Amino acid sequence: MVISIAVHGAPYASQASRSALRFAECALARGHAVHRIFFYHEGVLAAGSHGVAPQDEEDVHAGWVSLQESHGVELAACIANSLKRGMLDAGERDRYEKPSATVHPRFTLVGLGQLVDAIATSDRFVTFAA
Amino acid sequence: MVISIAVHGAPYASQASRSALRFAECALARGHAVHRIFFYHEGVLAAGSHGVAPQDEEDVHAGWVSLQESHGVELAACIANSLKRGMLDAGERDRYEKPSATVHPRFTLVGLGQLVDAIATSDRFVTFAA
Amino acid sequence: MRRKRILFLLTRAPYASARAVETLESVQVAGVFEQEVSVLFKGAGVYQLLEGQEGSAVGQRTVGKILSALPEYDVERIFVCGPSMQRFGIEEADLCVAAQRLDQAEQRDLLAGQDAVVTG
Amino acid sequence: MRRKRILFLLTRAPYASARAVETLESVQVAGVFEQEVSVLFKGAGVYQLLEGQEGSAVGQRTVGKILSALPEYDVERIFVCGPSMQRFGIEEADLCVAAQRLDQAEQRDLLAGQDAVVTG
Amino acid sequence: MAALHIVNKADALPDCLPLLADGDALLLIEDGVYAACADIDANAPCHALADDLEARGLMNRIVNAIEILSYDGFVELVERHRPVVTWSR
Amino acid sequence: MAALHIVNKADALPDCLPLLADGDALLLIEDGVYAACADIDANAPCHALADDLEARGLMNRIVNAIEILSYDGFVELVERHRPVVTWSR
Repeated sequence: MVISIAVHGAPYASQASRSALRFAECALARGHAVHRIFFYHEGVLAAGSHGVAPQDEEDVHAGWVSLQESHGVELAACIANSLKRGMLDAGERDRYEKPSATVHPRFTLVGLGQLVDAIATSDRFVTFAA
Repeated sequence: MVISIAVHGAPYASQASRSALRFAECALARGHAVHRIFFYHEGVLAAGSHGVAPQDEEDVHAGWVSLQESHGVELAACIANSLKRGMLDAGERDRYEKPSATVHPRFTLVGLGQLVDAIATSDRFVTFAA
Repeated sequence: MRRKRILFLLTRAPYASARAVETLESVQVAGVFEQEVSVLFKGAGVYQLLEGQEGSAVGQRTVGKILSALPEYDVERIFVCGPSMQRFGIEEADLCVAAQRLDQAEQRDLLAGQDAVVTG
Repeated sequence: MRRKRILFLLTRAPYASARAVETLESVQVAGVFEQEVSVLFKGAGVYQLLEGQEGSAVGQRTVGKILSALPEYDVERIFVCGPSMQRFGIEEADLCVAAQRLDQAEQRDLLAGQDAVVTG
Repeated sequence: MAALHIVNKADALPDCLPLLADGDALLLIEDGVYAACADIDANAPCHALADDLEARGLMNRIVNAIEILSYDGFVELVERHRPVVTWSR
Repeated sequence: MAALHIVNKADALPDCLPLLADGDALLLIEDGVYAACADIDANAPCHALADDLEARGLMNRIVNAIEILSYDGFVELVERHRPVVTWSR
């Protein structure tokens, strides 16, 4: 079965990112294809590469990066929602002349068409709300 | 009268930052001393220098910077809450070997003692919650 | 792209956050991509439909204006929860766009036919 | 530093966000700085007091343990809203720390004597 | 001195109302202003922030004796009350 | 196919309950699990996520016939239902 997932809440502000990560790991373990994780609204903040997680708490950003590295799952952050929240990849850094990218390279910034595509392409679409 | 203000919500996720900015501007206009704006919880995200505000919406981050430049108001973000959310000044960038600072230089990262000090030093303490 | 039945379930009031505006942007895109789009305003989401909004008063875009433009994106199936309107004392005359009022049974039927639901 | 009467008003359940933990960190600091600290758990905030929490199940610190350590920071005035406990079906025996139960009139008196209130 | 109670979500009002004491004031801001559209059983003067009412299209939907304030009026309320208590959800 | 209703805030449950149809299932996660501590008048099987119950100290406070699930059980529910509807506030 092909599953896509939306994440609406930021780490620390909501459990959405961690709940979605656990769900995605488990869906993969059960043999499903996780087509795309779409980070939307505050959810895009999980893509940030500058955070320093407290030592006594789970690092959800690192969990996403690790999931991508081991399973090739697409981590797609809404580009419009990312830009206004300071989440920039190298291309947007150049376009807006900011000093650095802030998004981890395992995440990609995409348009809302990729949200619609994820829904159209998948058998199931599961939202983790803020 | 000496007033300090706490901001708990992030721009775009809540109105807290904009409401607090308007309140601070108006308090200054009425002749009060605004001692410190303390950015707490998701509120610290207002300090980020990488955001690109939509053209048809108010840029609250720019509003804070402008308030600081024109009135010298202290913009203090909780350092512990900032670090985990990827808000780093030059010192924290170096300490954690990140590629760049993400906090605008008009903001300072401070400990929670500065929240208590703001309360102890001010005649009024007003919280703008998420 | 395959054509799916997608329901956007809008349950939050506008302006306290950017959520309403950001969700409506995906409604527009789903319309452009020729999906079978429905929109249901429910709970505090019905406040998005109130006439007379003026987002500039809080530095934001006006949600009511974005809603009025949805037909340009081929989004025509706009529904509102009747019990929620009643709870908040909102009449049909108070709405800024024409939305079909659904009771609970009709909302159940609407949900049952969907391939996916996007929560706003 | 001047000594002020500061009330921390904790109204949110733990774990859905970091808010409870982050607020309790400022309660500790206020205690260390010898402020006259009171803490009131109210509404969904009373869930912070439930015994048997285990934050590691969701990758977080355990709020109940942070609460139990508050006396080490000279924070002794810990109150809980009686009507909120009743609403959520929580008895005194369910709490992980000793908190003095206040009715509405007692909470009014508590508020009236404060210099500042920090909302959690 | 009496307290100012700021409510920024209508759902937070029920927690706040029983704690209003003599001389206290109530101020609705942000999503708290939706509470101005229904009866509020408060033994304190009620105010609501104009910007937030206007954004939401509520200027003509207010019931009750609620005073509409600018930010200037907001600051004035803060001058006259202590502590300032914020109620949220 | 019937729907899966995910509730992540207890306050969102009243919006959801009237829309449960025959064959639908209800899953409480995150702050939604607090609803497992009171009667739920649902004409659908109710589930709650173990991690979220355990974190909050609720394992011994559940009333009713609520099935406690791991994430594995969560994925299985998603396999058997469409659409998946998330209710929040």
